[in-house]
Amino acid sequence: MATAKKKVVHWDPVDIKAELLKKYPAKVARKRAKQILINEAQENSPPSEIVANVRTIPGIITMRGCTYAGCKGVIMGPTSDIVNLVHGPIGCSFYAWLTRRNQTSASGEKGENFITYCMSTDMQDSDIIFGGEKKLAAAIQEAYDLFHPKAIAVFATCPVGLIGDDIHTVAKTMKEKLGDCNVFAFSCEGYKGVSQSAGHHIANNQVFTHLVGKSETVKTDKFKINLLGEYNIGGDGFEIDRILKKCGISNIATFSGNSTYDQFASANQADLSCVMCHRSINYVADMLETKYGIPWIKINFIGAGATAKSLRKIARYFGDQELIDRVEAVIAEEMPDVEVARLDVYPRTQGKTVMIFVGGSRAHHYQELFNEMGMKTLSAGYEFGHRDDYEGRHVLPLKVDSDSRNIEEIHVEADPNLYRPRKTPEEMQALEENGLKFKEYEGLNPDMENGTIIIDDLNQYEAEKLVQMLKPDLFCAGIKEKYSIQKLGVPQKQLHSYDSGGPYAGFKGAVNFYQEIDRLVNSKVWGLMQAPWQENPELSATYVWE
Amino acid sequence: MATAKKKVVHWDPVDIKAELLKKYPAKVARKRAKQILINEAQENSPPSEIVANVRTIPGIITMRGCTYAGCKGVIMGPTSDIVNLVHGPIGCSFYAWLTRRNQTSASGEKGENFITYCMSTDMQDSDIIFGGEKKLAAAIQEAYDLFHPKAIAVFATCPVGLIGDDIHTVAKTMKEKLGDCNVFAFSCEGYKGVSQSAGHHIANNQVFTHLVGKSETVKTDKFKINLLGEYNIGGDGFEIDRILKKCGISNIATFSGNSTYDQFASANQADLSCVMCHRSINYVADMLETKYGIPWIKINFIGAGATAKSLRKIARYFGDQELIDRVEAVIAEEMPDVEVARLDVYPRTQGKTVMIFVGGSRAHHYQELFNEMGMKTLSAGYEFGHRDDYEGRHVLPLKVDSDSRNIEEIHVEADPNLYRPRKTPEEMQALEENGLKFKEYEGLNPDMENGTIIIDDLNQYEAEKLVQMLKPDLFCAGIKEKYSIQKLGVPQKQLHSYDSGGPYAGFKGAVNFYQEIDRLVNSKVWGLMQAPWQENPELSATYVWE
Amino acid sequence: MLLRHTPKEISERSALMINPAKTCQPIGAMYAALGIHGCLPHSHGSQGCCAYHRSTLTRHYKEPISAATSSFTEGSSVFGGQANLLQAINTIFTVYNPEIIAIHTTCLSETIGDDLPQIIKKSKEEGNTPEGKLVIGAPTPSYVGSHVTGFSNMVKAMANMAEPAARKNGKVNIIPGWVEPCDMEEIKRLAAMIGVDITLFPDTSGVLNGPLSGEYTMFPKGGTTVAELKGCGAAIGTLALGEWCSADAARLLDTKHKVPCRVLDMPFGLKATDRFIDALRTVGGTSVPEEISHERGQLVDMISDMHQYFYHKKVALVGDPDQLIAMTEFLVSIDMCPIHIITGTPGKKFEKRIKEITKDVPFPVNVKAKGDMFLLHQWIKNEPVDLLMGNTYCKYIARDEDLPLVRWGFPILDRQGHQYFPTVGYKGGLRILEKILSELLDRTDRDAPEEKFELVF
Amino acid sequence: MLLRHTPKEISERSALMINPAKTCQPIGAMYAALGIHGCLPHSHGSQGCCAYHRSTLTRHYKEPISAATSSFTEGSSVFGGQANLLQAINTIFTVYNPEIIAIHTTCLSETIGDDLPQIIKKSKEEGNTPEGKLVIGAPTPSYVGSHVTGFSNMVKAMANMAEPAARKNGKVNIIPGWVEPCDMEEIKRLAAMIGVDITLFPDTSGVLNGPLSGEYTMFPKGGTTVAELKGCGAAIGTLALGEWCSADAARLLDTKHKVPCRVLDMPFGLKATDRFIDALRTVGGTSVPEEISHERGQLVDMISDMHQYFYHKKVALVGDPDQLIAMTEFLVSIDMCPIHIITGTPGKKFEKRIKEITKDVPFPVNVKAKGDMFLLHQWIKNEPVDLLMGNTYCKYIARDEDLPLVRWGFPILDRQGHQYFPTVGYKGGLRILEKILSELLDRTDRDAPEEKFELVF
Repeated sequence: MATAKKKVVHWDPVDIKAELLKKYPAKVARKRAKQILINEAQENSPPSEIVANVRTIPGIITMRGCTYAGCKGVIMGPTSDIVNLVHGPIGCSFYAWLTRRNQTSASGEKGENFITYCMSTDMQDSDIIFGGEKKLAAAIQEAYDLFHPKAIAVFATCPVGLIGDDIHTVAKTMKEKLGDCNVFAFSCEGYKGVSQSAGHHIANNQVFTHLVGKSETVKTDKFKINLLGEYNIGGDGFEIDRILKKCGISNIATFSGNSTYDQFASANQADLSCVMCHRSINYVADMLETKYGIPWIKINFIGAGATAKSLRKIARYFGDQELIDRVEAVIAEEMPDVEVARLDVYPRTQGKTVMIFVGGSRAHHYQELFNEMGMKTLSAGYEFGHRDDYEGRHVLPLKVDSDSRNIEEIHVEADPNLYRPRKTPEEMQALEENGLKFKEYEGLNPDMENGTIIIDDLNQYEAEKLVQMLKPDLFCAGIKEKYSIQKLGVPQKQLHSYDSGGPYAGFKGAVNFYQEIDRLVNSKVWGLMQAPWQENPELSATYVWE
Repeated sequence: MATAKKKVVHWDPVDIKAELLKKYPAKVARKRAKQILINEAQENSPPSEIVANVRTIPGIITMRGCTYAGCKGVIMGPTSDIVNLVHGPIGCSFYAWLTRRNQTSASGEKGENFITYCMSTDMQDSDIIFGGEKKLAAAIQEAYDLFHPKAIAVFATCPVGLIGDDIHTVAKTMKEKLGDCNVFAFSCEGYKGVSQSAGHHIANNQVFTHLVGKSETVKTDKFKINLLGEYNIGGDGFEIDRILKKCGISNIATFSGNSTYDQFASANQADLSCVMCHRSINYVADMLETKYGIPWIKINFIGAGATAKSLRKIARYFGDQELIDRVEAVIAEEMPDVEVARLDVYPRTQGKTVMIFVGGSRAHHYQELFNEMGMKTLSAGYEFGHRDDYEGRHVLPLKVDSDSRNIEEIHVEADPNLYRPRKTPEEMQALEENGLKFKEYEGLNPDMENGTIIIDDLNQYEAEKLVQMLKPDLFCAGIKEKYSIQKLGVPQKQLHSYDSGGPYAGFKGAVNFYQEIDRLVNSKVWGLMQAPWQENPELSATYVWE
Repeated sequence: MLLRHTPKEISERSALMINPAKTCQPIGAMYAALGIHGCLPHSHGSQGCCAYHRSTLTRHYKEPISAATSSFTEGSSVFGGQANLLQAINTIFTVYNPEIIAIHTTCLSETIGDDLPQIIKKSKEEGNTPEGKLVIGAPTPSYVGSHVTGFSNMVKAMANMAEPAARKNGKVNIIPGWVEPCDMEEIKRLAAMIGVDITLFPDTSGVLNGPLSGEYTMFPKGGTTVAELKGCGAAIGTLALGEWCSADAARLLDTKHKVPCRVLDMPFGLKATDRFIDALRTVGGTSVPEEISHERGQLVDMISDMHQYFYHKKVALVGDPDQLIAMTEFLVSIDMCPIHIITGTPGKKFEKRIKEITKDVPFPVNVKAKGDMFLLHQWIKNEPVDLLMGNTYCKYIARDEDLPLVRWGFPILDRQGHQYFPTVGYKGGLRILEKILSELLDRTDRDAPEEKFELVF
Repeated sequence: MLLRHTPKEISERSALMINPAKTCQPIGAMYAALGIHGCLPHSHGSQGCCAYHRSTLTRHYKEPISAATSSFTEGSSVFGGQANLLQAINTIFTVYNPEIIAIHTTCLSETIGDDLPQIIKKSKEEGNTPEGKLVIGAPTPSYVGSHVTGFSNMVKAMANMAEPAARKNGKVNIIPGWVEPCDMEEIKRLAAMIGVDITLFPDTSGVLNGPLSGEYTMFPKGGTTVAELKGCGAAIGTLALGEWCSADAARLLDTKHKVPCRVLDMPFGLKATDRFIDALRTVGGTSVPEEISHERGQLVDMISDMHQYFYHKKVALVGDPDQLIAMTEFLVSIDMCPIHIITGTPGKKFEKRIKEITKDVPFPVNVKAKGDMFLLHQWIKNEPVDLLMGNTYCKYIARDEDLPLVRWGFPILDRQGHQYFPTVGYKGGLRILEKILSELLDRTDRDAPEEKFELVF
């Protein structure tokens, strides 16, 4: 195995940081220095500050994508019964065509599932010159005539904003014209913001504005929650729903894994919002509380322990003894298999090291699983996180800069008819005092060891340096990073959209993950990289014949 | 197309014969000269005599196989519910494993089908030295214990005869021991006779001795026939049975395509034997008549016309008006589709030429189909035919030579209880006078044009010469000949066991055959054999740029 | 059903494209640029473009794809992307130190109207571009043509690197078009066997089918060198393989440097390879070695051996124009029947050429440029086929319609082999036939009733 | 069910072989003899042997297989086959005029006890064998060993043609064993790249993968020439690939001509190819060129890229000892789990070697020499697998048990490609992986519930 051969290396984090910055032009180095943090024990206050959610330096080979990717790809992509229509040249729609492994089971009442369709207005130069509104309207009509969907979502790509197509008016007009189809649009041009993150925000706003609260059907279940920021990659959501169902908790709306129109539309009827991916969805959580009075808590179903903890939090919130007992029973029933799997791989995984550079929350969540396997996270960071994802929400509000300024903040207030506080202030306080924190997220940093290196918006160059210096046993990032890392003889696991496998959430997911990581860090292939004549090139004087 | 380019060649048959013999050593040439016949118009009597069923010259690359192949491979191979056990080294059994395309539908009452199994005693040197009888007995026991078949047939390969294993006694002993399993053996060592033909004869004898007449069940259908010498290659037998059934004729026993134990055992109950492949099965036909009084006629279901003719012969034999009408109705119903297919290909096939060197009857039968397509047979011959297959049964009996002498002729006489003439001598005579010939086969020669070349036991060398001289559009032989012919740019069709496709018998078979031959002689590939630089090698002074 | 909403009835669509058979220009430009040795492709637009192109190429090749981006923000979109590009060039040369940067534009920068040549010039003047380093650019507006157009535009930009030549160097330029790394390798092998000294560009062999050895280098050994590209003007001629992919570059060399050219079909299948080989030996004034005739003969041999399985089988094809033209001709030459042929790339010439190639096919033939897979699927529903050939997205149609699928074209995201085993040339033809056969015969084996289950094909 | 009578319960069989995983010696001898240039193989036995061997080889290669027979009759079986053989030799040289006739015996002539060397000698004396022409013979009793033994015996007879050499000629003998024509070509390509001058025997490349050009020649260009074989004694050493196929010939050269030898595994898969390449460069005193390391790295790369699909997949294998040993090692090296391994060829050494290779496989492993496919099928019924690898006869098991099948070994009667695309060496390894993957992933695609149907693998 590669690990067997591996020489142990001792690097001082300070030297590592210096090494990472050494080659940069001065200006770049100064900027990056603020985004590379050597984690300190939290007692010495003030905890060190990291710069995040800022522009990537042009020319840097970044891991980041664009606003369109965050809006269409991440948030709206996983919905099954809404027709997603991309207004722009063909590329943006093509690249987002089934390329994320968010699974859908066509659970809409008519079994609609448009996930396999890639729809675009395929803008041509004439549209750029004369405007594309007519073509957009025609495309919406054609989509309606072919599919008769409940809703059509329109997404703007870069040129649309520049040429001034008013997609919202087109959407509004078509909605009225069609009558039985909700048409709405997203101004998620790729150049907005500094990463996918802006796209999440834009998606949050429009979904909240055009979908939430639009359902007539009344949800009557006893323990109703929304699951926010879960995208059913590799079937994570299926596993979570399995567990919730087993506990008697009704997840009436997932934002947005395997979601349906009706789920979004009913979200306002939940009694609790549970936030998985804090970065991509906390806006909706806040708005749901402000407008409808639904409190939210941060939960995490990545990791068996974390899953148990999250279930207990939900039960505690509802405070129903039967539910609390049910949850304990489920945990007691599920954990043994998890432990068997964990103990099987543990001897082969413990002591191994990992680096994680993904998402706005995943780089944090997955450390739970690695801890369970006895693997240490040497370095981590987000691709599109904000300061609060690192340092915790106490740093909010963050100061607005020239990029974030352009991302619309919609103003929401309590709904005159529908606002209904789920708990009295007293109840809330009691729960808080019992350790159930609302609207709280402590961020990544506190959970990482002293001296580990936290890096925001890591890039190709720094990733290579890090791996060469620290020689981790595993590196977690995205598809673009996969093979440059593996060329170095270090296995890479994709943790945005898993390269393969899953689910990794919940109890069964934990088992899958243990086995997948065991496979990766113990694969024979890393021991095959050298040919015999490379290992000892000198020619033995005479060949040893029989 | 190759044919397009083909220069027309005019060869005098006499020169062709000379050319074929030229290269041979004198002794060989003398022998081969007697097996190469220039066909003469039948008026000049005596019709010329051909030497057939004689030894192949050692060293000649012959198309022929061995006695084992004729017995196990051809005759017994197609039976579905009899376990065929080969006593000998592994090879003989391995090579006969599913390599002929005789299809079986597992029609035995318990749905047995052993066709996919290859069973052998896998003789080792110790068996050769100390004898293999014990091992054979043990193998029979193991086969019985595993499969509990109705019957087990044992086949001897070369060494068995030499080392003197008495397989018949072993079979007899085991039959008695097992009680409910008929065990019998075939002394079909490969060195016997001069070709597969000896194997057919040996198989005929043993099947007649050990199987025919052994059935208790009484066949009560009205018009019962045996179909002799049909092996269901590519499903030919399925198509023939479809037609017979449609006509109301019951084929109670096929020898031996898709046959079952019970069919063989009931053959004595038929009222007419219809002989397809005269060469391989006429022995059984004769014995059925001698012992049970069942007359036999030669029929042929290869070719739509021949099929109609054969059906009419059968109907005429039974002399039942209803049957006669039914047969006419069936012909009237089937022929239109055949005609449509024939007229579709005709413009593309007529005038094309073919050579056929297969079997003991097929080289004759398939000329029917080629005639229907307007294709002329330039040359033909048998691989293992006898003089009567060429010249007709009037040449019988043939003088016995040192090779045929060793093939047992079993003596059969009328069965005291079961002999029952199906027709009175008067009826027979009346039918004869009406042109229904019994025990008659005119052979290949009369059906071939004047000046065509008839060659017995054609070999690799002569085949290549013939093709080069006469440049036929199609050559029909077996798998061993296929690619040497095709290398010459002439398509080859396998007509022993079809290389692919079928059925080619009956009405639907004719349609298949028309289309297959159309494909072969008109394939674009024969026009692709030359590269441009081979067609004009000289370099044009300057390349023509745009 | 995976594509459960696709109706059999075909309705006219004027504005909506569904399940495209093309993507946008920049990815083609990026792929082409990777065929220059020591080149870092650069996407002048938003981060997303670059991310998407890298991801798609990575999934297709299972190899690292390095490319930089101008990371446009709202600001740059308003004030223009010059500042970003200048900084990008500086950052790239400082941090990654490539030989050359190949910039392509995007719908964004094209809509804004950034002047690439001027910015590249400015960068040089400002010393942003170090001595001896090169920056080239190609306009690749996503709202014109397709990924094929973008490829062609970048190849043209490479041809544009050619320098005036006093005298010919006896070499022949070969522009292979959008084929796989192994195909480019195969073209070089064939040329070497014929004894013609060539410059192949682009050449992604060695770049996108690299080894795993424990080392990572952003700029592997492969690729056409800058020096070779500069020398293209001295060639005695250019063979451009594929009208859509390669003709523009060839014609530029003709006009600019009087290097005569000939546009041939891509060498897929027997006849197209024949024409390529024959052209090469004629241009080079050499003769075709026995080994090549031998390889050719092997291909003809397999066609004849397996002809009964190809004969009159109906095929639906989707892909890019140059590839489709050659493949359709190949299928027709082995008596298969391509009856539905779609490309997403525009071009009436395409439809004309296909109609010509398929004129003797005994069934009605549907062909469309600027079509999409939604239409192809509808065609198939109306007139079923025996085989489907196209990129990985075809697997959804194949599963719904229960069709054998030969993966062919771009992108192939779910199988391996395309980066290692050529489909051009005669050996490539053998591989194509092997794949077609294994799909058809697997199906025969699957569907055969037991009595017709065959041991020998 | 095609094999409906095969029970799950396994019962001891001492006398009955069912669905063999071997055939008899002569066919191996015939295949080996076709690897000599200008050679006509001759079967000294009944017509049927020759007919059967030619048919089987023809179906496997879709090529003409020429071979003659002594056409034994009952008479010759009683009085011995000398007369037939003498006449045969005369006929063959007169009519077909080969350079050399390679005779192998059969169970018949062996049981009779015909003395081959004596008859060959007599033929020469009687002028039956023209000047400058050669006749060699190999004893291949069908009731000993298997087709592999027969191959080895004929290869040994080739080695026996070596003539005493005054001085070494600097060449290395490579005995490839029973591999495909393209594999032999590949071994020559690798040796040439390493710069070692070799004599490869037998060499069926160019003989059994010939072109279709409108001409037929019974003796194509390919094959090891008689001169080369005579020169084997002057080699500096012999690398024998495969204990069962090649060791005897190598050791004969050692004893007879003091040509030292080393028996290696057949170069299937990464490690066996490593050992072969390393041996070759060491023997030749050369160094391994970058291209080969590159090919190697590509193979390692694909293993790492697709590892998740190989990992812990259970495989059943049937074939010949040398091939199985190398393939089993390859599968284990990519973390697959070969759990049922059968050869029909005898040899306890085989079972020992396989057990050693599979000792760390996390499942119980069944291995048997002198086994048959009936037993393999029963093993599978008792412990199912994810993949089956073996010759065409495996398709009956594959269909009954609904298993993915990679066709590999001899004979392959129902698919194309084996004669053209090597499976030895690193490129061969890539091909093997491609085939395994496409079988496994086709199955995944077929069985995936709609929500888990994947675009990317």
